[in-house]
Amino acid sequence: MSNASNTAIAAEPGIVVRVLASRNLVIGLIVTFILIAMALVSFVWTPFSPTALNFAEKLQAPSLRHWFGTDNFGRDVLSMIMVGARNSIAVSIVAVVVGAGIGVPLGAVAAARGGWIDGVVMRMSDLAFAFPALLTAVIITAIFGPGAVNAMIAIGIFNIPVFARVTRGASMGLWKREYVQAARCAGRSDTAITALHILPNINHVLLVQVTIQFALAIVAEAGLSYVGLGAQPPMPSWGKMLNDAQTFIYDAPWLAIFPGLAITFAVLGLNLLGDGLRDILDPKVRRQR
Amino acid sequence: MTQPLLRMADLSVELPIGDTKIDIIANTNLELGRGERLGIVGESGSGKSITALAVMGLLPQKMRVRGELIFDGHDLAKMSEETFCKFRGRRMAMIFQEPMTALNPVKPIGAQIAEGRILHLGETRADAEKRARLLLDKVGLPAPRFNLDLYPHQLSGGQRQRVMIATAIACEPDLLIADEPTTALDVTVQAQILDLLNDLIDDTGMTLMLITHDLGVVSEMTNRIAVMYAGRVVETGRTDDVFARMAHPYARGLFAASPHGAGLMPRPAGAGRPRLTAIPGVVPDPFERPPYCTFADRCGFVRDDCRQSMPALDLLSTNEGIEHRAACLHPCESLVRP
Amino acid sequence: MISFISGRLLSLMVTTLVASIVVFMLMQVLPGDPALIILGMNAEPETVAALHRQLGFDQPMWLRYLQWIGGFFVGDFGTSITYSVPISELLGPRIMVTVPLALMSMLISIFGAIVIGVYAAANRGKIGDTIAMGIAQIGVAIPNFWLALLLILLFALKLLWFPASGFSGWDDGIWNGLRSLVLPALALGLPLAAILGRVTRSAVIETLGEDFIRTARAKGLSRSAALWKHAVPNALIPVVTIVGLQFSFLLAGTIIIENVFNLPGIGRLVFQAIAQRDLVTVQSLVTLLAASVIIVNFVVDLVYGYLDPRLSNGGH
Amino acid sequence: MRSALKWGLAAGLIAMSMGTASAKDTLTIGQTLEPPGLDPTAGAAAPIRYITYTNLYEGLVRVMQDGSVQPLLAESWTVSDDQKTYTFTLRQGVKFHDGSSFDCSNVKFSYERAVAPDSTNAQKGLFEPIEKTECPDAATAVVTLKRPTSNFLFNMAWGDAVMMSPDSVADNKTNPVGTGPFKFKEWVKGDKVVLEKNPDYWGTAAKLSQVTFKFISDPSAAAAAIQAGDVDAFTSFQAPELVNRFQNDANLQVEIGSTSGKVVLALNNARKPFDDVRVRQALAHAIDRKSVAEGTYSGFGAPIGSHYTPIEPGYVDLNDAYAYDPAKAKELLQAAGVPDGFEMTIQLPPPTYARRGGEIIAAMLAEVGIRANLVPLEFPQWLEQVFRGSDFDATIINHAEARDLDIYARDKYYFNYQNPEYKALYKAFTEASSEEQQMDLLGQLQRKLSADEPNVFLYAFPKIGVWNKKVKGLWVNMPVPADDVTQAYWEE
Repeated sequence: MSNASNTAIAAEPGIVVRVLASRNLVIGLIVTFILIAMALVSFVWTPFSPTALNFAEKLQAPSLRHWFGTDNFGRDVLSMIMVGARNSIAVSIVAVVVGAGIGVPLGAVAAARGGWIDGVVMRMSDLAFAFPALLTAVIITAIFGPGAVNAMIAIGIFNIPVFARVTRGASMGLWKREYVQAARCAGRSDTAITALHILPNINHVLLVQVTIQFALAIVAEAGLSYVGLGAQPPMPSWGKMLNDAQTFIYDAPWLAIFPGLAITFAVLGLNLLGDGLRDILDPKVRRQR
Repeated sequence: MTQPLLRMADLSVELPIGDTKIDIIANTNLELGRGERLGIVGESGSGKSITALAVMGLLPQKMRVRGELIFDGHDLAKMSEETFCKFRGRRMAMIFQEPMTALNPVKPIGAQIAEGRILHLGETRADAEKRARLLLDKVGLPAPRFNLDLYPHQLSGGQRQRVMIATAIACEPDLLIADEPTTALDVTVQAQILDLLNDLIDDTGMTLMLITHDLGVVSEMTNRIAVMYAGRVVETGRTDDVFARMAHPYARGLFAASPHGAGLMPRPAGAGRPRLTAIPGVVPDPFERPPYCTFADRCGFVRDDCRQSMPALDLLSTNEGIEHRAACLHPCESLVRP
Repeated sequence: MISFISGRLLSLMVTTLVASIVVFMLMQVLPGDPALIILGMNAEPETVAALHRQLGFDQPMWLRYLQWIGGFFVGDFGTSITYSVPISELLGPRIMVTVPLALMSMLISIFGAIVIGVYAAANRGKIGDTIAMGIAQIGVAIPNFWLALLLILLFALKLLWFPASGFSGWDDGIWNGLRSLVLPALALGLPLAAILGRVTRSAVIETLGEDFIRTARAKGLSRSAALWKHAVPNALIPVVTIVGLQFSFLLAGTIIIENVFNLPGIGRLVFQAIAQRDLVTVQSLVTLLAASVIIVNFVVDLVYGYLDPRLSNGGH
Repeated sequence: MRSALKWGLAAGLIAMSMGTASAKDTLTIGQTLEPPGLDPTAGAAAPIRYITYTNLYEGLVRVMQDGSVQPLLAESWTVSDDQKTYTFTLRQGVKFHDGSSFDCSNVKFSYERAVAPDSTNAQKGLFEPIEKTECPDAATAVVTLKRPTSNFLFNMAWGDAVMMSPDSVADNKTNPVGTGPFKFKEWVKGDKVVLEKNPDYWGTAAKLSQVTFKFISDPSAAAAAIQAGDVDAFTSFQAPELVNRFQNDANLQVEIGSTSGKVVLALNNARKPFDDVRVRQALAHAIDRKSVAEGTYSGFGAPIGSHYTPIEPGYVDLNDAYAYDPAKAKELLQAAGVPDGFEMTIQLPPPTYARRGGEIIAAMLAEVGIRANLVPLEFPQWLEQVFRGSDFDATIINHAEARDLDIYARDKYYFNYQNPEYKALYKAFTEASSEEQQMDLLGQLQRKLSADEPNVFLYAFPKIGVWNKKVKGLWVNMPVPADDVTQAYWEE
């Protein structure tokens, strides 16, 4: 009969089917793949050197030779964007790893122990949320000096409370479940329960959060380098390219357009990936569809 | 008999799924005279709520009505949404099953009761709220304990259902549809709400369409009954007549399965409390309905010809001008109760 | 209720206090000597030392903290090292830029979110929904400072509708002032509107499925009347929560956007103060910003209570 | 919405036309940075001087646009034969803006305040030679020096040596009181400082009734403001890449001048391998100063061969000393024992010339095998680490102070150049009695620096002036940080 009844009868469709069924996920995967591919290719090949100066070709509009034009030093914008992808990805990966690496254990402990530990962790994250993130990142980089590594740390610090809250929120309910209580009665340590029962059950939540934070980290890195506190020359970074472009916005608008497109493209891809993952992994969302 | 207030003629409600369409309600014929009280009974999924929603024009967006649905001379099935809005709440009103969620949590009850009058009768907010005050008194929620500015969460379930009733009768509709109005309530409260409805209908002469699976409620509240099964009316007639005969095996099974109905069933002398008898099997999925008697596969009295064709809703008798019909090739002849 | 509010106020004070300590400590480890910046490259060490004494840097750290925070809570934010004027004096005119900017972008984001979110929800599954959510998806991904550049390109350089940057001041008339804030407010507000629009859409879709919407329809309300009168007010509750959460993003956003548009607001002042090591100004402003985030979240809780009567008067 | 936009446009146009149509005796000058205060004796920031120098405050003498020293509050002076006593005859009838009158007591007060132990004068060193200041009568000031100081008059013409009144000195940061042809009207923080004509001025009255200094840090905003006529002049425009737009604008005049600022790649002479003169010379040959000037300042800065600019007296052109020659650079590196180059860091303060210059120079050094890592620093960190701490390999910085050859003679200065010959030459220069002798020694000093190349001298920091064609009397060159508007006027 109809296909609707078929899906109703069929058991959970296979993971491949579910992935392909989510338009968000497919587009997100493709965009993310292009982003990563761009970064990887830039290690072995870029159309031009992203650092070599060539005043003879400065401020050229996009052409067949320079697809995205050239900047005020005559550098090829496309090459710079390709290498800039490296920087964005690297900063974001570290920022997310720092955030998740510290935030998830904190959240898990808060959920497992409750009481004052929970209180302290949550108040600390309240406090962190009270500071405008960019401002604190600026202060942090002012203390440690600008640069990609410090940008990673500054952004990572702001990921900690996010992951702590998400982990705590998702695992609180699990601790009340019978099987967890049973494991507890059986004398399992909180650490073991967290590893065996809690984390496996919230990993889809965390995975989705990772993609969201990854996207946010790309924006944050761009913001920091835009104000001159991110990766430093000669390493190209998208945010710095935008900042440099600003004085040339009358004469060379392409300098302002392509790096911004790159950021938007990357963030869009990761957001779609996150939405798509949620579509296929989160049972609640799946039921609503 | 004068022109009925509501007449369904060959009414079907169809749901397109993919390229095909399925009938959630199939070829239903039903009339409802002014001042009548009709009970519609059936299991969940039998289509009784859909019938009510079809009358109100509040079917889920994808569902379509086929056939005639005449309300006071107007064919609701062909009516524009705009005109329908003028009927809803004004000429016909509905009380829902779940009082806890049927009221808007962020609006005071007074405003919710008055809303219909402002909309349909063009009253000012002040006039409408004055009227809402009277309505609250009428449904047993007197001032000052029950002020208009209370919010739903400040009321109990029964009180909320009273607010719902006040909202429904605010514009003095001709037809009141009550969809399981007491199911979600405590037993003690159920009786109070039913009494309230009874009194209000007596006072106003409204026509009632009561949808329930509680046979006791039907027997007390209605004078006519329609038993629905798998999207069709399988038996209809005066409440007393139907209760007395239960010509359709499904009706009989339904009765046997309910505490109220079981009490009505004959039982051997000396036997204790009657046992409730579940009907074997489940209501067929709308996708899987057979092209013959839809109850045949669950029927204890099934015969070969039951699986040949769809039985028509045949006339069994007429009592006080109301026909008793059943859609069964082999209706039960014996009276359950003399 | 009163005990609830006073409890919240207390925790608000404590959080602000902790925030102030954190900021103060950060200032102490911030490398760079404000005296050296004031005196420049030809300064003699003894001159620097003299300025240090004048600025009170020779006092112990805890004393400086207590003096500062004591004044802070009675509205005396200290004296700017760079400008030698009370910080409140620096703050005044800048608040008149940043607060209107934040409010305008907040309005843009809420208004935009409701329009796009409700539209998409009402047309759920149709092409309009897909387009609206596609736009929102892109809007979420666009960094506000880039949007700012695009807006400048289009509206200031091509169409000449708005000034590319700068702030003409309120003295030139409210309209001129607002005009210079339109593009910055759009740059800040639109990406937020996209985020909020997605939240609004799912909130409205969820409420549209509620029983009370059917009740409203049964009363005779048209689909759109039920949507606006019953679904939207309920859907606003989660939206307001997000608005509150967005406030600190908005503040962070004003900092960067004020720099893009060269607006003399708080964000630029903080930036400048950090660059000039005007430590007192930085610590006062950052603490104020943190306090305002805390306060706004508190206000959001109150608004939440107003929108959702279930929270404010607790039934019986 | 649409009509509202039109409305806004109309309102904007009206406002603009009103701005240009109004009386031509007010001037709005755009500036990149807002001063931290308006007391030039309490801070080094150049913007303080732009606004206040000769406009608000006056010293005994002043520097003219051509770099010459002219009398101001001192009508005339005599110098003793031993070059140690300066006797100034003061102008009569000079009043401060608060009405108090100026006499020798103000000279004594101002100079003694600058040398006092708790002085926070940023250029305290200028006053260091002063032994005492005496007032034989109200109209005569006698300044006695510890030793002959040939730059003394020029130094006393700096913004840091202006005359102040003890009654108003405490508030001068926010409410400046001087003797100049303009007096302070208001300061809208973050926006503008407004000066108005001083009707009681002792000398030639200012031609403008009001001057507004408006602060616009963003170059594109500044460009838009001057093209729209929101500001009449930008005397020191900071974004050279936008200049060609002004040159195409019929209403605007562009004047490329020079400041006395010297942009240098400063090297830590105490650190290996920069302690080797051949390495420093190799760096000089490896860097194409023209390209650096091109890339950082659109070629507006004139290349220099020593720590001296063409607008200062006694300038010697030493540009040919180190032609761009990577091969020569490699030879020199070989000779210095580092044939394969080396790794170094360049610390970069925030200004664009430094950050961009760093990128360009790093690329050029790479050609000769020197791997330069760029470390950008905020200005406070730069001051702390590079300037005060001397913890650096190389840095790019503009030495803005005029005639500051003395920094190479100091016992301790951040780039650690220690050369007894140079010190001796400098001592001879300060004690030289005749101008001829001074000029000769100035030449020798420049040549010595060029030969030793303690730093790689890049180019003279240009002054890009953009103003309405009808505005006259603004400075093209800027020998000292100043925005002298005392003679500015609108041509009819």
